[in-house]
Amino acid sequence: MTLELHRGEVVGLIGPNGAGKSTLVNVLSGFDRPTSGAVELEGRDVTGWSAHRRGHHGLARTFQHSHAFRSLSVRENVEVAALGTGAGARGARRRADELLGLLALAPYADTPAAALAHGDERRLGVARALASEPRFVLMDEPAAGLPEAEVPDFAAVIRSVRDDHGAGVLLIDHNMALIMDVCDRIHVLDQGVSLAEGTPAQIRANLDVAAAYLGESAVHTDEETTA
Amino acid sequence: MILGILNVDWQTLADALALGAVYALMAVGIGLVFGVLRLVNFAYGQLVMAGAYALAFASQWNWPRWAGILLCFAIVLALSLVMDRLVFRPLRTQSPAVMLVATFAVAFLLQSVALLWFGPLGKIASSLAPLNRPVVISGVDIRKIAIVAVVVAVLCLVAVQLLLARTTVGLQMRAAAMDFRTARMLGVRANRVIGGAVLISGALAAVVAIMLTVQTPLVTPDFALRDTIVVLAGVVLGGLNRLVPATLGGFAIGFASGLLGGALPTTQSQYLPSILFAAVILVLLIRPNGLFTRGRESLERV
Amino acid sequence: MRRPALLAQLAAPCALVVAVALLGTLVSRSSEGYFVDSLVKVAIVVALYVFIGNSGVLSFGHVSFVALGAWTAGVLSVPTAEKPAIMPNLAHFLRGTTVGNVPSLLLAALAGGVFALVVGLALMRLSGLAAGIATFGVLEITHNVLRYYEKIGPGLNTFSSVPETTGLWQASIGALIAIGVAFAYQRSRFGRMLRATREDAPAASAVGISVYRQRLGAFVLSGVLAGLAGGLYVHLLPMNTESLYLDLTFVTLAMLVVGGATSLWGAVVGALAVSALDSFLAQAENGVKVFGGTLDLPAGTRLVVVGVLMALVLILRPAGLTGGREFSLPRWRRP
Amino acid sequence: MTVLVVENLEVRYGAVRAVRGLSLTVEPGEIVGLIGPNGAGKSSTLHAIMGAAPVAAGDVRLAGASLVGRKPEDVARSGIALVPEGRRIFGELSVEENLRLGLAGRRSQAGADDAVERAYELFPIVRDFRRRTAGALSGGQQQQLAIARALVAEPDVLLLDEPSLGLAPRIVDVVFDALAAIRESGLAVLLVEQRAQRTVALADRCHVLSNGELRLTLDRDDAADTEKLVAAYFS
Repeated sequence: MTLELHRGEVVGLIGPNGAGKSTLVNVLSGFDRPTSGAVELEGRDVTGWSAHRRGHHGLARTFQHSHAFRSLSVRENVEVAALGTGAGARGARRRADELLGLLALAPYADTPAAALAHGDERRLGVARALASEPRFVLMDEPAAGLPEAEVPDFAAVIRSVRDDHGAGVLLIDHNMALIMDVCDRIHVLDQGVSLAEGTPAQIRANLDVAAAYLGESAVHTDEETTA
Repeated sequence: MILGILNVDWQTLADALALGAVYALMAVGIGLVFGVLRLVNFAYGQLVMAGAYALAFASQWNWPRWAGILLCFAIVLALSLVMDRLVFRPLRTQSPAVMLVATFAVAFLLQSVALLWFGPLGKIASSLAPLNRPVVISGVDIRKIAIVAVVVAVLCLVAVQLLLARTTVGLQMRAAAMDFRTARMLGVRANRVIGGAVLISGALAAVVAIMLTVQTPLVTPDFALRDTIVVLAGVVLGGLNRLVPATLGGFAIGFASGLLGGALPTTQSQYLPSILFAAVILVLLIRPNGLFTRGRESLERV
Repeated sequence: MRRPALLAQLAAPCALVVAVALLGTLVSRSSEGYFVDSLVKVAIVVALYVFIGNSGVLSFGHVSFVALGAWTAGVLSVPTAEKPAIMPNLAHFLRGTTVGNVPSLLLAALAGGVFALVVGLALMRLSGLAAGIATFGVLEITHNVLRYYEKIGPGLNTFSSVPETTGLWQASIGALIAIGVAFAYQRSRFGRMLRATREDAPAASAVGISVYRQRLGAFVLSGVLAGLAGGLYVHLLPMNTESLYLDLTFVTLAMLVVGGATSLWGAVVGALAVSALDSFLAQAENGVKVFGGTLDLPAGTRLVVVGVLMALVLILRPAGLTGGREFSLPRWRRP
Repeated sequence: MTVLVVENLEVRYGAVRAVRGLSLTVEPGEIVGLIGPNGAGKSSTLHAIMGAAPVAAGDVRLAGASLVGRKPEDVARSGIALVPEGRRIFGELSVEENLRLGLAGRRSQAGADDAVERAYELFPIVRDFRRRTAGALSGGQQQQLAIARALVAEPDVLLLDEPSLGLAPRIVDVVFDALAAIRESGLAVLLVEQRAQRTVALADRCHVLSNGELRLTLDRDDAADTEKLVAAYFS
């Protein structure tokens, strides 16, 4: 599977459960090692790098489940992320306040992250990923469990990451409305294989994609996988 | 050849084998409970200590040998069940670190209780002392207990193995050690499986108490404390996730410490704990998941 | 966080220490020892807290650093004339060297820190049970070497003739230094990054934090404080290797857990609360008058009570008496 | 004669409401499908029925008796068997041992041998490989073993969590044919799937779940209506 992500674009990654999307994010961010193949970051081979070293070099990620630093305050959650990539104490504070504003989290700045409602917590994950001023952000189901009504605002945030920060975003989500809305390009993954690639309009029209989701057999290889 | 270098005689070798065998039993006792509860029982040595006191009191009261052994089993099994009920059960949902600290506390508690009730001076468990005498086998003196310990340990290991392999509750214990959640959803009763593991583990502690009191008849509140620490190191060294590696780890560290203790001159053998634990740390650095386990765990889990 | 609230977080534990010290001046000479001892325990438990509390990683090995600190300060401050009597096999360069009270404490802290660095460089790669057993191994090795290696100390003998300079003054200053350092550390960028790894290690490394480096930093700092505390301890009373081994490990861990391992306030409260109980029981073991009657407990009651207390707290209130939170005045608490 | 009733079920993990006010029923001899994208609350529903997920409100009843608050092992022993997601085979045990573990869910051990025999008949491959280590089986074989393991408990209700996940179409056929046969024997089946079309075609009715809520219910005739299915997923 080959995938390129450039700065200033949002690339969507969709596919049914078990398609290998989260594995891909883990490999890209350094939490898993690829069996074969390589990961490059701005021309440098980073396949052997640890997760925190990639974080230092402009690659940030969010997690599928909540990985908030629960007993730290919401502001500290973001500050720490800025500190982790070398910001000074004052700069980290400023950056945190900025991001809390952008993601509508300012009212909860001093509350422990554990007390956040689910939707706020998803946004905190994004704020934390952005704190390091990354050049690339991998978002693993950031909208999972987000109330429907909040999705448009969330889409605006992702666009602002692309447009205002110039970052490249890899977006995995099951919310098709969100994917179709914000992505410049979409990859469809099924059983670890890239099934299709194209603009949202092309993907919407692509029968293979529908088949992957709906379970028609024609598109599958006959090889049996022992997952 | 190696024996020649270390200048080991047959007596030392037999004693080392015996110590390894006893430690292997302790390792199984610790490993079984870890399997189903993910709990490292630091207080395992205090179960052995309680059993040893039972034997000491039985000798003091001039009970027949069998009655003393029976009392030892009764006390250790009862204490195991109480420990499970009062400590393990309320802690089941806590993190491994909390559980480890809690059993650390229980270990100290029981030791202090023994100190309070029985005093620091210790009692003598003498009823099995004749086993300490040597027999001569093809010209070599070997203590009877060394032979008895190895034979009993092998029998116990075989019995545990049969129980795990051939009985329904054994099968359920093995399944629970691999994936407790799924086992429960299949209808495997948690309390029964845990109770089974705790009881077997307790029975092994009683056996260990009997073996150790023969070699060290003086029973004090810190009886078996040092052994437990060494066995714990051995168990982690072998690989705590599975019973066989854990047992091998227990045997290996017992055998090694028996061998080194017997082979080194006194001026050096006093540093035996340092040598042993330095080796343990070294191995853990190279193989954090254990010496006798296959493969490596993945990186950090997401 | 607002400044007054922050100040209260530092002031409260300090005030507690000062109050204990002042109370200590009021009691009889014989009871004063208990107060001094409890203040030294505060220093040890705060040292433990710096690592365990902030990193969430268990260590059974910290008493090693206390022990090395005690040995360093002890060996260096026994008067030259008395060294041959209690330490006949002492290495040559130690035989002729004697330093004063304060330098001995500083060197104790240094020794603790260097030892922690050497140990930590290797062990901070481990986590979970492997880390627990490995730190235990460090304790075993330290205890074993100090016990038999007579070139660096009294070996099996008791450390007598160390000037008993740790009184209420020195102990409370030591405790306050430990608290101040711990507070500064936990507010620093490093402390906050380490706490992030405690909450969620994968997420912390995803934002660029090196879990290994942050843990190592805290380990060394806590080694420095533990070494200092060991120095204070050896200047308090004659001691041997057995007083710096399993019992002390157990009691100090109990203090941290009972108070609440994840906060400085919890560490201080736990150390003082358990000390108070422990001292009372120690008195009672010798017979003490309470409410007109005489309470005379059998020897050994202390550890039983502390053990029960620790087990109860772990089962009923795993976050400790303080809930693992920093001190906050009621009106500053958010609704 | 409704066997399984789920009524206004609400499942919460901390602040997350995984299932919101879900109601459904399953009758004997019926397959009810539960489909929807990842994170829709399908697995949470099954786990709540099994007593392995926190039920915040609502009720789950088996033949009239409420199951809420019961331990998973007690739910299993009262007549509900689960084929968990990812099969959850005990890889180090033999195939036969895996099957014997399923017997723990029986109300009585009498007739256990017959139940094992019937499971072998339904999935001959499980019998052929019964001496092998379960971990050495292919994904499809493991799936058959997982279903057989659930069936030897002779439950009234069979819950399946994405049995087709990661399987080749050929094997999915085997699994789905087996489900049809199981329905014939009078069991009540609740089938969670992500592959919608086949599920709709097999099930007596199919509920589409999204964001923890029941969105619409499809019947077998909707299987051919790809547009309706696509709409259910992509809107």
